Amino acid sequence: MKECIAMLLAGGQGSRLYALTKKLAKPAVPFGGKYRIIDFPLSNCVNSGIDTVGILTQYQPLLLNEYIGNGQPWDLDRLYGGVHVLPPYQTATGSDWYKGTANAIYQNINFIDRYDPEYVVVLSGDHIYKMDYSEMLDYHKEKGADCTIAVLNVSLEEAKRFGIMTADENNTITKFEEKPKDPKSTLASMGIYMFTWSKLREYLVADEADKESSNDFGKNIIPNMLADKQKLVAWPFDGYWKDVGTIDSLWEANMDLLNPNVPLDVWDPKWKIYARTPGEPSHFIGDHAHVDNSMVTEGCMVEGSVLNSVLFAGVKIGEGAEVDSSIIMPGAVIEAGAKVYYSIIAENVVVKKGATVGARPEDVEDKSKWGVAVIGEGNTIGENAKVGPKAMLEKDVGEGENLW
Amino acid sequence: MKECIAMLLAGGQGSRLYALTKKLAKPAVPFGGKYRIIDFPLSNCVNSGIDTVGILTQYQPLLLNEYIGNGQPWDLDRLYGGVHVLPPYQTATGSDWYKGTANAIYQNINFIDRYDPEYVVVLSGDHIYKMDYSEMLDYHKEKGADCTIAVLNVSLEEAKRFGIMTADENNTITKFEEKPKDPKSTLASMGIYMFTWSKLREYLVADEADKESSNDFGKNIIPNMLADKQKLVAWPFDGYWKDVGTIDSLWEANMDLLNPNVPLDVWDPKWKIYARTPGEPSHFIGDHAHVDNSMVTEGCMVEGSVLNSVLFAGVKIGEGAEVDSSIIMPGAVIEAGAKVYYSIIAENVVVKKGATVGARPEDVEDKSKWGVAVIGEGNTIGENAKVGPKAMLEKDVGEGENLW
Amino acid sequence: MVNINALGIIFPNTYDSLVPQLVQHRTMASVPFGGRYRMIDFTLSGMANAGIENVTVIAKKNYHSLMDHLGSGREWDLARKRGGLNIVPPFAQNNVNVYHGRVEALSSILDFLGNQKEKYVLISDCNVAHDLDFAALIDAHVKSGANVTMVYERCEIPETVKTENYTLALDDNGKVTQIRTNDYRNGVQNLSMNIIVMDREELIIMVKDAMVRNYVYLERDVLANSLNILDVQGYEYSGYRARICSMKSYFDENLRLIDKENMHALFPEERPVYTKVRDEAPVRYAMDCKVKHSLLADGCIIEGEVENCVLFRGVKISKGAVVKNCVLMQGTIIEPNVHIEYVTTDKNVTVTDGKHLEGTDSFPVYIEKGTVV
Amino acid sequence: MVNINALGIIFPNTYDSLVPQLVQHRTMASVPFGGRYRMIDFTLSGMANAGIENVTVIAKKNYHSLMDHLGSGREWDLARKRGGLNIVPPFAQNNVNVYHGRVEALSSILDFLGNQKEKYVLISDCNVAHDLDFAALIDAHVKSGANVTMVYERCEIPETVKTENYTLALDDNGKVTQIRTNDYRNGVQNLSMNIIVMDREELIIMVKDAMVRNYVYLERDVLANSLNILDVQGYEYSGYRARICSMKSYFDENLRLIDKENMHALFPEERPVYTKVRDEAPVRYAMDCKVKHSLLADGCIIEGEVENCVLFRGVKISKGAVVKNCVLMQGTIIEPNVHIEYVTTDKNVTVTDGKHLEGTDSFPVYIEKGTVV
Repeated sequence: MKECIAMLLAGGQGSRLYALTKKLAKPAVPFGGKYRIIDFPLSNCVNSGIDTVGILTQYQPLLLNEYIGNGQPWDLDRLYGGVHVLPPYQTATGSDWYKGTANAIYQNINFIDRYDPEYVVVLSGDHIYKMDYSEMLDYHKEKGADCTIAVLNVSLEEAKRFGIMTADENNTITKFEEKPKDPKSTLASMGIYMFTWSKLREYLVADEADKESSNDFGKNIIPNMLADKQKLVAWPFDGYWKDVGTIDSLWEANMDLLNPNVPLDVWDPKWKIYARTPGEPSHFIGDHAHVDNSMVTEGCMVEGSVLNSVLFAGVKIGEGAEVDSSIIMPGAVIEAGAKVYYSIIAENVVVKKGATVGARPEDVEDKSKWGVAVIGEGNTIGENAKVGPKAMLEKDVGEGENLW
Repeated sequence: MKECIAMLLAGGQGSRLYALTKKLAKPAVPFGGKYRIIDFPLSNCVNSGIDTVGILTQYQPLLLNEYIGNGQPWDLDRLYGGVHVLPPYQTATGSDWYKGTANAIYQNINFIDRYDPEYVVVLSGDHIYKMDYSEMLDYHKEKGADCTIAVLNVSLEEAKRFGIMTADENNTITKFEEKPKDPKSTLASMGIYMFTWSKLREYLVADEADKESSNDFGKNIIPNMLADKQKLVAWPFDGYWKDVGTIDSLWEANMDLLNPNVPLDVWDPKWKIYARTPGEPSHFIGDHAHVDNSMVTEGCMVEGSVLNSVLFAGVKIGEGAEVDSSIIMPGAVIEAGAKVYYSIIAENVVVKKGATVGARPEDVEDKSKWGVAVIGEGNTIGENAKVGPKAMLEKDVGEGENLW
Repeated sequence: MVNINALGIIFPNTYDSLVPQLVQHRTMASVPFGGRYRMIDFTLSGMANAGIENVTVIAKKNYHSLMDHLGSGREWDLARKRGGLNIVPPFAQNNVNVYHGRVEALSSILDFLGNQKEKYVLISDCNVAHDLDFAALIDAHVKSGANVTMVYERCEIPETVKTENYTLALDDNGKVTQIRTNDYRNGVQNLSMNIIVMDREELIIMVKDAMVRNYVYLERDVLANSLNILDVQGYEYSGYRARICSMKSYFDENLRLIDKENMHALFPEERPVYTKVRDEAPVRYAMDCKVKHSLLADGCIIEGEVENCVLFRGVKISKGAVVKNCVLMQGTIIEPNVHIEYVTTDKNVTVTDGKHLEGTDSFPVYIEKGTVV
Repeated sequence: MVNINALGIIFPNTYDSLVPQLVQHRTMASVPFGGRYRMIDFTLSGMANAGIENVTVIAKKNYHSLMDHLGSGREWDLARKRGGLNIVPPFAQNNVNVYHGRVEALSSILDFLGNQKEKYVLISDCNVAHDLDFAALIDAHVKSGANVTMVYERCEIPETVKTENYTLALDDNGKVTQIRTNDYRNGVQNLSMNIIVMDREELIIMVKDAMVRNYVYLERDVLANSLNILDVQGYEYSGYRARICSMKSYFDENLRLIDKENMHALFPEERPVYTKVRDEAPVRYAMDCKVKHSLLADGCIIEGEVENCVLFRGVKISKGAVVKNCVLMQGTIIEPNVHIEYVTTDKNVTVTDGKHLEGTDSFPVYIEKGTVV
């Protein structure tokens, strides 16, 4: 028996990340120099003492599967428990892809029951944050709740994009609205639900029987529980939290790591973020290199200038190259004299000599045309080619081509 | 780079095993006291020096997945390579369940390409045999074959149930027929194919493009290669081999283990069969027990009589109980005075005091009514109840009920 | 949410001297027991089952077989990146210094102890196989508010340990009022099982203080003299236990296990005993073999007659052989027509064709590892 | 299909005496090198990359840090049920007996050697970091048909090893005609790298014979005297190598690695060097830091100025500090406004606020583990 196990929803294709998720499930997108997005919830689990995690996925699971492997990097290779990737499957009576978040959990009731947990915490695979779920569980038990929802205080403007709670002075939730046009509160759901399992199980079974349901936690399970006067409680969280579902938010979250004033700290030895890493040599900083306010990791060779940027494993920055406010993913090469500004350069991209990708906002007159440029995995930007800001490239660019 | 990797087709529901595969994929069916069927091909792989295995499955994978886990019991937990369970998945452009054996491999071309193998051996998950695939590979290389098929000499009568090859004096295959009515040869395909990967890859891609194809190795890939005059070679095998796809063959293969004249030896330290085992105490043989020509394993408590039978982990045989020519799967309990003849008792079945299951053939007058009785997982046979031969039970039987 | 708040420390060599033949090539911890286990399996599995995720084994000598048995701790689910199983060989340190008492042994890991996060420490030997519920023990310790909890059993002191034991005198509240060293009285006593629970930081202070004073034994030199200032609580264990304290008791305790009740008592379903996996096939009972009242581990092949025996893994009893009242360790081969009674064989012994060998109930014969008789 | 048909044997303590400060708490094998590696990583990864699946490390002393580093061998993909990584501590055996020469060390594992299935044995020390392709070496050995193949490099003999080396005289066919012990000549010689390949069963016979004759050193006492009856072949390695044979060479070899070409030579993409994973975050370059011509391992935080340095994992360079020509091991903390040049710090050294510390090119300062300056 396990007191509490985690179910991690990693199903989304993350289509708003375009070129970055063409061959990759969103949770497997690289983040912060040596991590992938899913490392954050997984590390949170193990740091919170949760040693059993089911990962629900159906989109491009191969890389995610290989990345998770036996769970050893997260100390989740356990004989009883540990981490398990759970794709949809066929049974004697039929088969289905996951219809919605609630249905994904429903289809894996057998998996959960095997551990006979008292509590199940439902997590998303696309948020960057550090959270001690054991504190949330303590709160859940203390309040005698059926479901506890982690909430964040957002601005009234932002509230329109979230599931918004209204709670009384005891933090008991009285109302829940998905993306309200006229928000009554600023308590936004973080998509982190702590359930008493017996209760959730009951609601999942009922929800599955309802042919009208879209089998979603936010749209069905939570409203149904609320309607039945189950005890739903809001657990306020005031740390760093970011949904990295868009190019802009992914870029921002990386930049937040470089901002000493933002409370996102991956260097804290008491709350390590674990990752599966390739293991490359120490990185090399050349004679004429210049590195300022940046993150650089194993296997990098830096001979140019790197400012306000995050370099992943094995990135090469040639002499005289300039990288500013950019994210350079594993194995990418920025050749001598190339310039990369405000860009996300995906894995194994090559930016050839003298090429330019992206632009500084101050260098763009029509601000509406400015934005973060993205080069998709494995593409090559030819010598002296130019790729403008806000670009979203999924193909090679020839020598000297100008795509501004 | 890997010289040779294995792809193991474990997809089938195994519906001819009825009650035994209701909650279980066929390769996960218990066999031989402490194994499951899939342990044989997996152990063959590791004993042959193949350290990379993809398992293709889409039916009830949860138990199989848990059973395989990180592959450690088979020494297949490798940093590069190892064993991977590969269910179907969605891609940006769509998704599909595996349509046929060839399609299952086709959908995992990316997985195979990652290891850049020269050769791929395609195996089935439902055969009991010990084979050194490295000898088959040597033969394949020596012959310069595009595909080498392991073949067994069968009787003309049996030949009608197999894919049958005709080969010349160099073992080059000249003809292939699936289940011929009038077999021209007795060389039966064992469903074990060694391919040169570049060649197989080509044929998989072509086969996928052919809308008429049923995407099956035996029906499409092999005939197509033959039609194109690719070099197909038969590799004769003369060891023990059995397809355990039916109740009778499963029962027989277990009995073969007890027959000193049958060349199926799981005690050979040079070719161990590995398995994931629960780890239970030494088994206990009571004062009045009688065990003859049988296999008994960890956790068993034997106080009755066990003859020509295979007992799995944790089986209990009460005082005065009689078990003859039967297979008693993990955790089953045969209470005092109960009788079990020529039966397969699935996991966690309880046969209560004085009950009878199955019959000896000599005790049945109408031989057409005789056959192996099967009790499905978790069922209880009530006190003094009677279940006749050839039964296929998937429910409890009440006290004193007579189902003869 | 983290499991139990205690770390474990195991001494694998204690009482080695009582079974000299068995520990020629191994420690007490790695003495084979009950067909497929080693003595340490009981203590280590008990800790794992209690949710202890951080265990240190402080070895003294002969621990190569122990290292091999424990490996990375995977079988006990103690192969962890943080915590997990940690074997400390005394010679690994620069100062070649084989400690004798618990104080010296513990002093070698003070830095390590200081860096751990667990509040309590559970210390144990491994010469007793038992099914003590360590979670309940630690729980009782916490609830009692005592400084130290010592586990004891009510029994007569076996002859061989009369010169190497502690007994406890207890008041009505279970508080220890006296710790006697080498108690030689007859009759039932409160015999210490050498299992204690205490606060980690208090233990560090206690060991540091004892080192300064040149004390050697934790119980005799420190606890026994501090009963006026420390609250030391007794905790009785009354379950099944097999105490290995002589070659005779080794033989007897193995045979005593051939009993349904005793098996259930030492191997309850809710607290499994883990051990190294060895990938042996099931036992093969050949045609016309005879086996009665015995325990058999996997990998055995039985063609002859076996009665009242414990057979470890991979033992072979050939046709025509008769084996009664024996403990045969792993890989023992009994050739055809052998007759043996009251014999303990160590690993890989072969008794050749037709040999007759007999000990007695009171003096079972022991045959050394690898011997060909 | 099984990979290469050889097992590996590594001696982790050879040449310990040449770097006494570095091996106070560790073996030569566990000396940190190149920012994130230990010396043994090069030899062990080389074996793993060659497809060797069975490696024995015969430890002598101080090997606790080595055990901790190697763990179950997982990082080298050597955590296997069969074969894999096996550490043999000399004291684990009953006879407390610290061997000195290879003969005695090998004699302690003769039983083990006898039971293995591999045809060849590859034996190596680990005081040299190199990128020798062991698969090609073994291949050459097999093709040559020699009894023994010895690896050498053409170089001047470093002063410190003039009293502890073998050099080879070779004929035109690369056959070894003489093995000189403690060659002290100036000029380029064929210096043995103490890496040899030979048949496993021949090695067993050779070691048994040497034991009977009371020989100690495999090369000096056995091979050197058998060149008339054995075909011993030389195999030249001419690639990049870092030989640790003095405190000065330790410092120099670390700094010499700060070079694109040298990094590529020692860490070619096709033969990765594996090491223990430590879950450190990327290096944080704070605003206005200055870093030039350096190697940095993960987990460092850089606020000050760094030039021509090798920083190991988790080093912190505070604001206003200037660090030049230094090798700073794991966990070194340089507080604000410190100025240091030509310094090697061992693990967890702290240099406090404002301190100035300078060695010279020819005499770099060494600061012991854990020191607070």
